[in-house]
Amino acid sequence: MNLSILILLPLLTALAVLLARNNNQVRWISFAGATAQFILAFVLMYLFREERIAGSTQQMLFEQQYNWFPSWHISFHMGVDGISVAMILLTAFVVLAGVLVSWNVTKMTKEFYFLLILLSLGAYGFFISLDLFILFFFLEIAVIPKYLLIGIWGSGKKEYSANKLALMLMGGSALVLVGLLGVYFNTPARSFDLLLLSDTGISREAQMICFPLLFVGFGVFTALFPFHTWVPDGHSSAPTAGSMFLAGISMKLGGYGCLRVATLLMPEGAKAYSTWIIVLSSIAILYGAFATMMQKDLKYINAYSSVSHCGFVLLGIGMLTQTSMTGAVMQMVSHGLMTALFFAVIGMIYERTHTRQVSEMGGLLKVMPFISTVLFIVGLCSLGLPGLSGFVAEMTVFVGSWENPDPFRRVATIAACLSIVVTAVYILRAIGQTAMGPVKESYLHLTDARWNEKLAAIILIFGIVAIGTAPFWLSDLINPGTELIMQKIKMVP
Amino acid sequence: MNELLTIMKSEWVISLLIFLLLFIKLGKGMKNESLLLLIQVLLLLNFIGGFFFNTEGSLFAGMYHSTALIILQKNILSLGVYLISLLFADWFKRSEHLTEYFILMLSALLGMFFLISSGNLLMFFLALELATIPVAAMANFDLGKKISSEAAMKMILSSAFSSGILLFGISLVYGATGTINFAELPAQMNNGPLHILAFVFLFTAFAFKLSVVPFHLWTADVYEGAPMATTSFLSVLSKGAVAFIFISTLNKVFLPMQEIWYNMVMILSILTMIIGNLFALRQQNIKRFLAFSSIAQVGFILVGVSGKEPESTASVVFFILVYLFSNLAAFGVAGIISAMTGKENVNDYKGLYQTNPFLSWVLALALFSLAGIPPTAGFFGKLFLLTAGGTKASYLFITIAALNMIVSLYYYLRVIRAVFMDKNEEPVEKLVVNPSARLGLLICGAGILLTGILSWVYDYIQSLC
Amino acid sequence: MNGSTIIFYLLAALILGSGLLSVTTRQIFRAAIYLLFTLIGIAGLFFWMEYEFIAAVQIVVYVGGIVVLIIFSIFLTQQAGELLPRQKPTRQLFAALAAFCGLALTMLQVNQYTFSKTTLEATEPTVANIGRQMLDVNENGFALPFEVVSMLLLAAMIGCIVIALKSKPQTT
Amino acid sequence: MPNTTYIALIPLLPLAGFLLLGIFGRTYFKNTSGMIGTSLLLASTLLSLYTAYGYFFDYGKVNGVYQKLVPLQITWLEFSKGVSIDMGIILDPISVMMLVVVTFISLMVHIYSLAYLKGEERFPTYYAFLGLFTFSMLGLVISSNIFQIYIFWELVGVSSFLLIGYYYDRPSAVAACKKAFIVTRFADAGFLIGILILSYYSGTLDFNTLIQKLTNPESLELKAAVTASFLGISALTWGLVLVFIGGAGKSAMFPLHIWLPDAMEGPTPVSALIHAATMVVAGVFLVARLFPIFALSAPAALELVGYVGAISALIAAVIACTQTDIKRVLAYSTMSQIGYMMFALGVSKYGGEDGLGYTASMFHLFTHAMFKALLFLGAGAVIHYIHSNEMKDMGGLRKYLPITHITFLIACLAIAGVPPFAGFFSKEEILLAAYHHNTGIYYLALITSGLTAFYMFRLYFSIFWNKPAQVHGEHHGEGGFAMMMPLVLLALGAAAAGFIPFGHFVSSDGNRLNSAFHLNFSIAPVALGLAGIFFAMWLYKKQNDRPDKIAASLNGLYKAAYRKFYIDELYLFVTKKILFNLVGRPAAWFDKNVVDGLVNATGNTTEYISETIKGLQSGKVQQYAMYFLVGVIGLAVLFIYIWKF
Amino acid sequence: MMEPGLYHILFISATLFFIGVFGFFTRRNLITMLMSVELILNSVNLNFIAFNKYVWPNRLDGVFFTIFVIAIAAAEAATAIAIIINLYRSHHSIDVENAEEMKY
Repeated sequence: MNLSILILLPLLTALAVLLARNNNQVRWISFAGATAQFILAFVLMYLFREERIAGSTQQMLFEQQYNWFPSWHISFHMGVDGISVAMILLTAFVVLAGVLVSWNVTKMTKEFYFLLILLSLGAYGFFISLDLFILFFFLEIAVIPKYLLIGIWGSGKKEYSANKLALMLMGGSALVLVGLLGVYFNTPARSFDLLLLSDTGISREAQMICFPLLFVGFGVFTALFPFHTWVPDGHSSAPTAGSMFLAGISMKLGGYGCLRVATLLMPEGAKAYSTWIIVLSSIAILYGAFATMMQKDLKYINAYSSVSHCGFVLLGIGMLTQTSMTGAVMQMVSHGLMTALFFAVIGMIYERTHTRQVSEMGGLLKVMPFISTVLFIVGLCSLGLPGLSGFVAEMTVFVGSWENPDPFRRVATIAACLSIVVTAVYILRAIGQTAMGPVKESYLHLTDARWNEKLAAIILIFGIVAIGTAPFWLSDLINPGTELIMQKIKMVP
Repeated sequence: MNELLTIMKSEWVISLLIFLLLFIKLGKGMKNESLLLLIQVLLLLNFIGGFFFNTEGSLFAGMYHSTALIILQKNILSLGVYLISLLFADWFKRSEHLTEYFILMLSALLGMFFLISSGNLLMFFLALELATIPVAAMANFDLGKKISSEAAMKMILSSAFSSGILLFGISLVYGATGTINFAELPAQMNNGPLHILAFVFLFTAFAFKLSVVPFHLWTADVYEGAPMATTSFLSVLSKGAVAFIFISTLNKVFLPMQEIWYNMVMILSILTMIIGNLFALRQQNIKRFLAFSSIAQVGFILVGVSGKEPESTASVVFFILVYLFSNLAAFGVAGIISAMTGKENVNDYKGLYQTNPFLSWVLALALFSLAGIPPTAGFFGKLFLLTAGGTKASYLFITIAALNMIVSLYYYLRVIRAVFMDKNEEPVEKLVVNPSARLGLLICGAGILLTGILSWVYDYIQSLC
Repeated sequence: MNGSTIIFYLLAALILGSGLLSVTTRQIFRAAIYLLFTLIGIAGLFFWMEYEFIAAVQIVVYVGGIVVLIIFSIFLTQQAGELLPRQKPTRQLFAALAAFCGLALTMLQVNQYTFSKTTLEATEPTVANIGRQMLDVNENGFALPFEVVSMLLLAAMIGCIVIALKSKPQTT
Repeated sequence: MPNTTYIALIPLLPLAGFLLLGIFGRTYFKNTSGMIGTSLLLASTLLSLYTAYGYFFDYGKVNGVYQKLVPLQITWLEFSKGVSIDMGIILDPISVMMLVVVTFISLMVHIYSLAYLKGEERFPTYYAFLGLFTFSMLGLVISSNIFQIYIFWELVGVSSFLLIGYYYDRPSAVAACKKAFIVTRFADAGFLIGILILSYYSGTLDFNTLIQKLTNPESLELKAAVTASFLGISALTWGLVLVFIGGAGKSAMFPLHIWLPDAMEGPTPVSALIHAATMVVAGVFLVARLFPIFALSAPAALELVGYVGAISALIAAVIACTQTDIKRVLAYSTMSQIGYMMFALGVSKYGGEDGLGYTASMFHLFTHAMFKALLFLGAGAVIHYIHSNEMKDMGGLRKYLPITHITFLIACLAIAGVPPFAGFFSKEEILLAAYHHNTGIYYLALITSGLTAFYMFRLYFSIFWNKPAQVHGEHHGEGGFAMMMPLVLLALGAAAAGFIPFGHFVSSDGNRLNSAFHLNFSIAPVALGLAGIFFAMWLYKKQNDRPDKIAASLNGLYKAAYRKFYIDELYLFVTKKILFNLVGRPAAWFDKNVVDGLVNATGNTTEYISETIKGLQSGKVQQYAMYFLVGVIGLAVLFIYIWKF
Repeated sequence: MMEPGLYHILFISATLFFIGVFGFFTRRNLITMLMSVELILNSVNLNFIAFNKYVWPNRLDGVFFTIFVIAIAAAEAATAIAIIINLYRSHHSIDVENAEEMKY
């Protein structure tokens, strides 16, 4: 399969959106584009599996390389392994749902969809690039759409949040940039090519410097404590689809980067700094969970819980066992779907009740059974109910983390395990106060979800349940990728 | 004699244009509109012609030399002048001294051509003056406005002072080495104290023209007071030309003093980025804002300068090209708004998007490019500068540079926010953009979008270095 | 101590003394006159160094041109017989300090450096030599700078005309 | 072994019901959903009976020992080599027994609910949830993998949550379902860590392998698990204790029992199914599942199980004596009875006669399911009639609810251990086991057994006697066939189940265990039980002020018991005061003010500096030149004198 | 006193240079500032001639430099004066302290 289609398709969609004549056209074009991308993602997965079953053992499949800035040894190098395929699938899900959920955005519709699709373009590009330069290119491409989405279509203190988000993410990518340059100049190859770099290796001294730069840099995207403060504000101010993309896709860029770039290229660094990663991510998990408990705004609840959940991603990476890394990737996918759904639901509720304060709602189950049911599902997924994706991912991380007998890691794992209790507390509080309880008089006339919202929710729920009930397809997809990283780590003395 | 014509072709063309304009002026028969159109066409022809019939070589015993890279640099500058003639059409049309303005501008351009072709210190000095004094006059072309004269005064006095410093430095170099030829100098230079002193004098003159902190203080005032066209000429072309000669001088003439200038560049680069950013943070006037932002940009250029050849030259030239598009687009939009409404404050831009989406998008693109956001060319430009700097630099230096990008993003976003997000009861009214200005903005926009992505632009530049 | 030396020191005293006065006096005409003296002193020094042509140029251009220009502009801009405003003492102090530091630094470095005269054959600074080289395009020729300067003067002239001669006084 | 994959259908049929009714119920099966759910479950029940028959009488026994059969196992998620979650079915005596119990009780509840919840708006949802619960519970009991059990464990928890919160618009129900979920969740975290420990040392998650590895004294895994220690306790013990915490949470053992009484907010049939007969015994089942490891490798952990069970049994019984809400009384009684089962396991040994406790525990589980479900359903009938849970609103109902009255009485006799009802047999075995192995527990159990009889008959008399009969409006009788049939069937079970020779089928090691009947031994508990009954009769048969007087004389104790020994308050204190105020609030504050504050401070500092240095740009060209010169001198000095090359 | 030579002239020129600089820093009248600039440029001329005479008589670089510097000085002075006059027109003052409308 030609991977450039993955980039070209959103690009064309975006252009088509620009050329569209009215809002309806914009919507349908975006929807068509997102659907095509969705199908494409599945096709990609199918072809990928076929290749693997056919016995292809290459690290990356469907590799393609075009020269781009040959003087810097930059090439447009694309390729996917299971991890990327998983992330691409995630992106496709979230994008499609996001497009559907935004169906009745009336303010500057064209621009809105254009930016959404641009964002997805960034994500797709990021996940398929095998050249660090391009990776970085796509990483940054997504920052401004986020800024504008929040700033223009957001709510609350949107300018502040948008600024904070853009600046912190830029800060992260600035560190990434320095790290990348460090990598670039510390290999004999003078190359940005991921595969080449991972083959040639980087000197230990350079790893000691570049690993933290890259990890923290990418970590900012994944809400690494204490660089997570853009998350609550950014997510809560963003429009629905914006939050979905932010939490569902954008935060995953960081996790993917931590794994694919930082850890794969610099196993020694990863090993040396794993203690720090674990400390920070455990703090994020627990602290995020406790902070969530005190939130009163639904979006803040989900945003802080994202901090906590993304902590699992980093924890999984930091534990440096294959299972934990697989778990980290699964957690990325799972959290992406789940949090996107959560934000979608919050958006639906907000659109109807015009409040996001938990205390002001009640009994929504009565007036909007569909939306409330989705809220239940996503809440249960968030607290790790078996059969939904969250459980699978978290358990994989736990089991993986436990594989390392070091007492310190044990303690961290136990701390992480305990967070599931706190998660239950805040999720149930949120659900209990919104969906359950006596219904408010003024809500009685409210309506349930429309077709587009239902479709969006169903798509995401499908993803969540598919992972939750049949996780093996996902883990089979991911495992070879993490295995390779593990091999690198194991070679470190 | 034929050689004299071909090698110095671009200078000849510009001189011809100057004289042509002089004749037109003396003839006194044309309306501003048609005259402007004529000038635009001529400048376009000049730009296009710049790509043909080029000969490399050196003349006047090495006093003048031309290489493919220099020709490219000249073409970039020609393009800049052409764009300026397009973008500020509104202002030009109302100007009483259109011809004179262009004569001065072309003289300055001629000075820049000589500057980047110069092969000895005398030529360098003269060309520098030729590229400066007319610009000072150009700064005063808003004749009725006090700040315009103030700006011109600040510029001419400061540059006279800096010329004095430069000349003193040149005299010391001359005294110490006995030559003023670039070709002979490297053999004579060393790290002796007097050489360092002389070099510092010379270096600061460059720094002054490039507005490197702490030699930058004239910049903002002059930018603010001068007419928009002059400001953009100053900020893009003057800076570009000086940067071109700066990097080639450092790498050719002062090669023996490499460690010294490397560290000097590094220190000043950090200072420039930080100070430029800090000042840009709190500017309200869009020109002043762009002035400080361009100071910060110079800090980045210096990062590229500090690198190893040929990457450093290539990245700097590429960045100047990108910067030309971006900054001209920004100034172009600001110029259109200023010419039509007289509004120059960032706050006046609030709600611009509702009334003028085209201008807003171009402005946004330009600012993103300046901030180094993909997929604009500015991203590539900045990245290549940093990478070029990385060939030599320490992590700390690059990290500081990268972190400064955040601060700069902050203030660029401030404008973006005003344009796209802030509500305004009385936004700038819907403007009818002059077609030529529109063309100019479109060219800039296309340049911003394409220069980076089409990698052959950079590769072409790199191949010349 | 011979006559040449005495003349040198006299010239030096003239140059520096009137130079200093020219930047310190509070009467602007006097400042211009002191400047004139300095310039003449420098011309004298050129004579002393046997660079007659340069001395002549100095006198023609500077004394005949620039100083006259300056005096004219003083006429144009100066209100009747006012003393020049005094600069703030702190500024004066810092300026003096900075200038002195610069001077000290420069002299220190210059004096530490041994300028050794070249052994190559000398080219006499005669008018003939200068004139020939000025228009020569080959080795040691300065035709190109000459052209550049002429362009510069042209541009400056045009600029001056536009700015100085023709403007509607608007005080906004 | 014959092909037994059809067993998978047993849990899958209810699941199908859940999906069908959950997704389409509201639109398509508004009225028929009850029948759909019931018939699916009926199929399930028949299948499990068939399975039980097949297992116990056909292929289950090899050489006189009941085998652990795994007819189906698929890898669901592989973590690493050997460590994988397998979805499978394990057939052994307890799982088969549980299959029968769960499907049977669930079927009864399904039928009962047809009438009980008739006309409810969320009728389809209710049946969907019931289906989900049954699926989860069945999945739990047939789990072949410790992680699988955890998965279904959680699912059971959530279906319990959903069912308790069925009346979602009642704040008390919402609070109750949250409480139930969170408390059990807390315990589950322990379970999870326990699983992690066990799986790490054994290198597997599969029950059979796990048990094999951790009970074989020769195996390296066991040695590693025993030698590794934390706080002086071996890793294995830790693991098992943590697993037991999970079990204790679900089984409402002290001190994790606080959710159970509140869970009575759910519809009464649900209480019967989940909080009496099936789910709450999951903890017992879990311990039984891992019993070989407990008994053979970590007796200390088993001892803990015993004490926790005994204490829970006693405390619950005491509290039950004071409660006035009939469902709460039943809830505490449930807790007390589960305590019995727990300590029965705790006092048991592995294999042979010493394994009596194990058998007794399972036996009691079995009988308890019958009579407790019956009690709840009976209580449901009463509530259905009275529309109140409070004892004071009841009295003299025996005339109006004759069938309910009789069946309730049977159940009360059964639970009080009056021969020849089912409870008698199982309880005797438990007491016997305790007597042999731990006399302390035995005496606790004995007291509890007396108390049990007392509070059950207090309940019985308060409902059916006490006050003179009152007519409660124009009433609909006892609720019809759908409600009465389960009562009768269960009453039959409660009366007769004791005669099943349970030891023949279920024992700790699969061998046949002949339970001898010791008449002498039975005298004490039966006497105590009868004493309790008569005391209750004396106090409550007629309306009088004796109970109040006694309550007053026992003021402190009574009040403490009435307030459930303030355990709820303690929890409230821990969660609200400590977790929320001392952890959550500071964390949120810290985030907002310190972490975020730092971010903002960076911005503000930058702006501040920017404001401070604006004087550099003074607008005075002379000053600019001065800075210029200073820059020149500075650079020159720096590079000539300081930074030399 | 010593025989006057290169270093003497260099001293004179350097001193003159910094006198000019001092004047540039302290004079408030724009025309006097311009005069200071002339001093600076002249001092440089002295340098060039002195170097040409005492160190590098082989070529006339210094001489030519001086000539061109004089020319430039003229152009610069002319432009500056034009600007100053213009400023005076709009401003009625050529005090540099009054020309600081743009700052910060």
